[in-house]
Amino acid sequence: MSEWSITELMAVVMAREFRDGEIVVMGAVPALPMAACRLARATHAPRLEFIVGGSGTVSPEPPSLPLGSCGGDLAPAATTLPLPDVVLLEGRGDAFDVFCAGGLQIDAHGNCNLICVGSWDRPKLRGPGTVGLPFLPNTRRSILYTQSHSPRTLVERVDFVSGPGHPAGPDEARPYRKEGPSLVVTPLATFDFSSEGRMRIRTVHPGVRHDEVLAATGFEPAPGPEPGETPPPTDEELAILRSFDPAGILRR
Amino acid sequence: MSEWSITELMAVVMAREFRDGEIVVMGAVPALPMAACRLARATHAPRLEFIVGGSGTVSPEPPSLPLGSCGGDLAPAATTLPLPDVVLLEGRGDAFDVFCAGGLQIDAHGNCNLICVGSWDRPKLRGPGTVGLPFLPNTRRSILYTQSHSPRTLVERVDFVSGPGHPAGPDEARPYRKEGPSLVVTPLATFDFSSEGRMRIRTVHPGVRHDEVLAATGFEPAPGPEPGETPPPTDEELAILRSFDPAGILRR
Amino acid sequence: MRVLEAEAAVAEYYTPGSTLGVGGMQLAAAPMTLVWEVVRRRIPVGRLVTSPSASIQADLLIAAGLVSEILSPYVGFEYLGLAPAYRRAVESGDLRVLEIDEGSLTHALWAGGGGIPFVPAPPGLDLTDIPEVDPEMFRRVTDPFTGEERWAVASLRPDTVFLACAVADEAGNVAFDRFPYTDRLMALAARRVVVQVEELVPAGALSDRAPGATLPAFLVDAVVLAPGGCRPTGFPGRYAPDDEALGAYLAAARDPERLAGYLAEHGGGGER
Amino acid sequence: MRVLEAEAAVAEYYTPGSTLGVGGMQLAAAPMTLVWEVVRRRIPVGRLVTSPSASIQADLLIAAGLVSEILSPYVGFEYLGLAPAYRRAVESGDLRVLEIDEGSLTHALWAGGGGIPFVPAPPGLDLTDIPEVDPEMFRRVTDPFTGEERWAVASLRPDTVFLACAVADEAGNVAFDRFPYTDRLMALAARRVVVQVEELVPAGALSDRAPGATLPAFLVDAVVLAPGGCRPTGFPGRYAPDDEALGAYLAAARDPERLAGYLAEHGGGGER
Repeated sequence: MSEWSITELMAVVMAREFRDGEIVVMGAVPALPMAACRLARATHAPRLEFIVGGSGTVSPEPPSLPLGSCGGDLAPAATTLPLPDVVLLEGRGDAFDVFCAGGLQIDAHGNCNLICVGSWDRPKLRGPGTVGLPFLPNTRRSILYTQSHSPRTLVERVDFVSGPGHPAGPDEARPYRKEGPSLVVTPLATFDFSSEGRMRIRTVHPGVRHDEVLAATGFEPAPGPEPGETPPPTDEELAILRSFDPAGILRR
Repeated sequence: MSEWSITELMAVVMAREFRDGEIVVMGAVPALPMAACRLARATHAPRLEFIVGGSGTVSPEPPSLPLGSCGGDLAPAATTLPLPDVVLLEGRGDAFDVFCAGGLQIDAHGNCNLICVGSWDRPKLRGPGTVGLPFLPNTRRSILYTQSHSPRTLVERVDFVSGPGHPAGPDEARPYRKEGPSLVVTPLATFDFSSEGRMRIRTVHPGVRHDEVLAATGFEPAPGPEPGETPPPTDEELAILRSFDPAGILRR
Repeated sequence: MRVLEAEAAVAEYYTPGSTLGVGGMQLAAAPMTLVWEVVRRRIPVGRLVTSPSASIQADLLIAAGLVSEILSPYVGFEYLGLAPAYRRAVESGDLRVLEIDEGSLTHALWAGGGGIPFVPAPPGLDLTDIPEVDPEMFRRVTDPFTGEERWAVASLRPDTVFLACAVADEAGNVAFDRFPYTDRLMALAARRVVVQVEELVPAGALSDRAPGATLPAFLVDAVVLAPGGCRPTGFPGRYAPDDEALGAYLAAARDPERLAGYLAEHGGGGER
Repeated sequence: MRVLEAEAAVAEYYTPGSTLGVGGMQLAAAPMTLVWEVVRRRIPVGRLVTSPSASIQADLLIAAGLVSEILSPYVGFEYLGLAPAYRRAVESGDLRVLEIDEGSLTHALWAGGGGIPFVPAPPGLDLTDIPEVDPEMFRRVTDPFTGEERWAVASLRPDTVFLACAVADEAGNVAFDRFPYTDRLMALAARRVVVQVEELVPAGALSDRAPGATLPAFLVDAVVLAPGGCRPTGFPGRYAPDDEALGAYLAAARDPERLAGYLAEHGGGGER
């Protein structure tokens, strides 16, 4: 087994989650979800398509993973949508299947927050702003990820809902009856959601202990099946991943 | 003085009416207003621009006047707007200066009707539909024209307002405080509007008698200054006009 | 996206009686191959939605007696005159008209593409008689910022739209060559999109096209190869409208006795 | 349209204290030549409106202490981290934030371009805390077709927008080369448009561009020739973001004591 970085593991986990034919949208800093999409296309999901941030490019295959989401290194792509059309279609509710997103905070119900830590009018930390996260419930489902797994990032309740997750509690209907967040990927573990829409540990990454995950998580995960170990990247997955990441963006 | 057709005269009259720098929009069957715009550009209004119907082409200069408003003979133009943008900007109210339009009926206050003659639910004549005429009050002013000057076309009150003109009567504010219809050009005469927004004869075309105009007009024009004769095309105007009408569309 | 024959594409992606949108502006880019397929198979159209200015793609469906109601800002033949079947059907009361203007239709399609339920009308419409006669598309709304009342137009999502585009690549991306008209917008609003194209090119061949000049394959359900398939309308940059053939249609459509013969003759096989 | 120097274009077409829109997405196509002109002359900006994702074109104006309030879905430096001046100004209460998301901003600009007073929000926004904290941009509206209440976003017309485009021809038409982002839409909504370009070409040279890839001259008030003028952001197809220069800005902006020196050094003359 080759050595791999945590980010490579995260990309592999996300790639396995995509289904063939899905249309995926992603925002800023797209290297990780884009790598996951390309890996999925190269393996089990050849008809998956992905739209990269403000560029509007559809399934671009640049020689190296891009750092940014709007640069010239994303062109040419087979087609490109003008950004206002991407935004429009995000509201339509049946144009896109998966939204890949994250946040300064992600809470136990999969709500995301890119706006602020603390109160909105006098924040302890002002985030960049929510961009397209309010559209999260409009794709069939979403996959959340964060490079920072800590009690400050994974919280019981976000200080500001800027990207809606599952409604709290079993009685409310899920928003628009779509699936909502289906997976959360961190450097320590993966999570899915209970029938009540609360995050629970699905797998723990190789070399990480279950109690480390709990200690780094700012809420009590819902009970669920005994978490297994996240299956590490296969040599084939790693070879494919690195074929479009010659600069090693995912290994930094 | 060369011989000229009535349509050529109409084009010359409209051309003289345009001011330099104006942005003109026109719809279906654009040969006449387009000829007028090109003549204006070639004479006193070099910075005038015009947008041709559904093509969205801006000031195209094809070797021959087009019959239709959406065809390939309108390309290339220096730039082209996608039709949804033209439509959007028509609502903005300050993007375009002059709307060139007509109708099955045009009434004494410059209202246009492209929908129906008779009642709407059981029309005697169903017209094609109103297309963009509701935007007439949104350009700074409009120039109306018709190839048919008869009591059926020029009526006291349109059966259906599909393109708004001046409000009837002196007390109402003019819509959106823009100028509204400023000129009506027919095969017999030109009209402008009284301060109360009622059409009045401005000039009578060469060879046409004043009482012929009145007999062909389905309403009593507002009193005004004694109408003069429409100044006929000069040789220079005619030469320019024919330089982009080698097929003689305006002479049919 | 799949490349299909017209018959299969229409059968698979247009549900009889549902709302059908047809692209093409005036006498350009009418998707006649697909429209003839509907005529040939006598598929009823519940509601026909057109671009801001339709011609034979609407009039032919009406002439064939297939359309129950129409939402269109214009059906006519531009420099060739009025639309005979449309005129007759409306004047006789056989065709229900949802009156709409170009602006409201365009904005309604935009809203349909974005999950936006309605759009307040820009100035102009309020001074016409249009919204009063079409309570299905127009209602009064109160502007929550100013308290003013104004007209709103309902959003629009055709169940299926038929478009004619210049080119498709083998992956199913399509490109518009010159004028996108409102055809591209109609595709964003539609639930299903069937595109007839003049030409198929290899995958990747459209990668130099500008963003607003293409539709990605995931917005297109089926592509039908139909060179010349917009005739008798034209396709900008490829062929002009065939005024003689249009005249032949108009003559037939004006005379109900000749119409059946025209439909039988022209609807018998491949596109005209 | 006129070709002007940056100084004249800004002086003539931006009224101090009015609403300024700045184009460019993330680390691409920020109109820095025009923004530096505002910084250099210390022109106050009443309200700053950005594209859905701004970086240094917003943070620099805030760092210079020129901005009273901001309407923006995102100010940050993407893979380089948060926006230091924006963060500090909001956390200290010095900068008023009109909270908005990408969808609402885009639709508000669309509405501004069309004389449409507001747009009902698509699903999603109603499940966030955003509209509650921004009563200036968001109000509740009753859908006249369903009777349902939902959020509406007010339309938006920046008094002036600054954009960076690839090319202008001598007649003042401009073209976007690769990605129009929301820059093109912002121009439709603006009252005045100033465009800095990488290159000037002869009149007529843009006639082969697709409709959605250009702006006609009559929508552009002034063109400023500024090759390399988006630096330290990139211009797609011409140059990449300069991460080192961006890092130098970020280091200065994080430290108020170093900031004055940075502004003096970089604001002294032509664009960086």
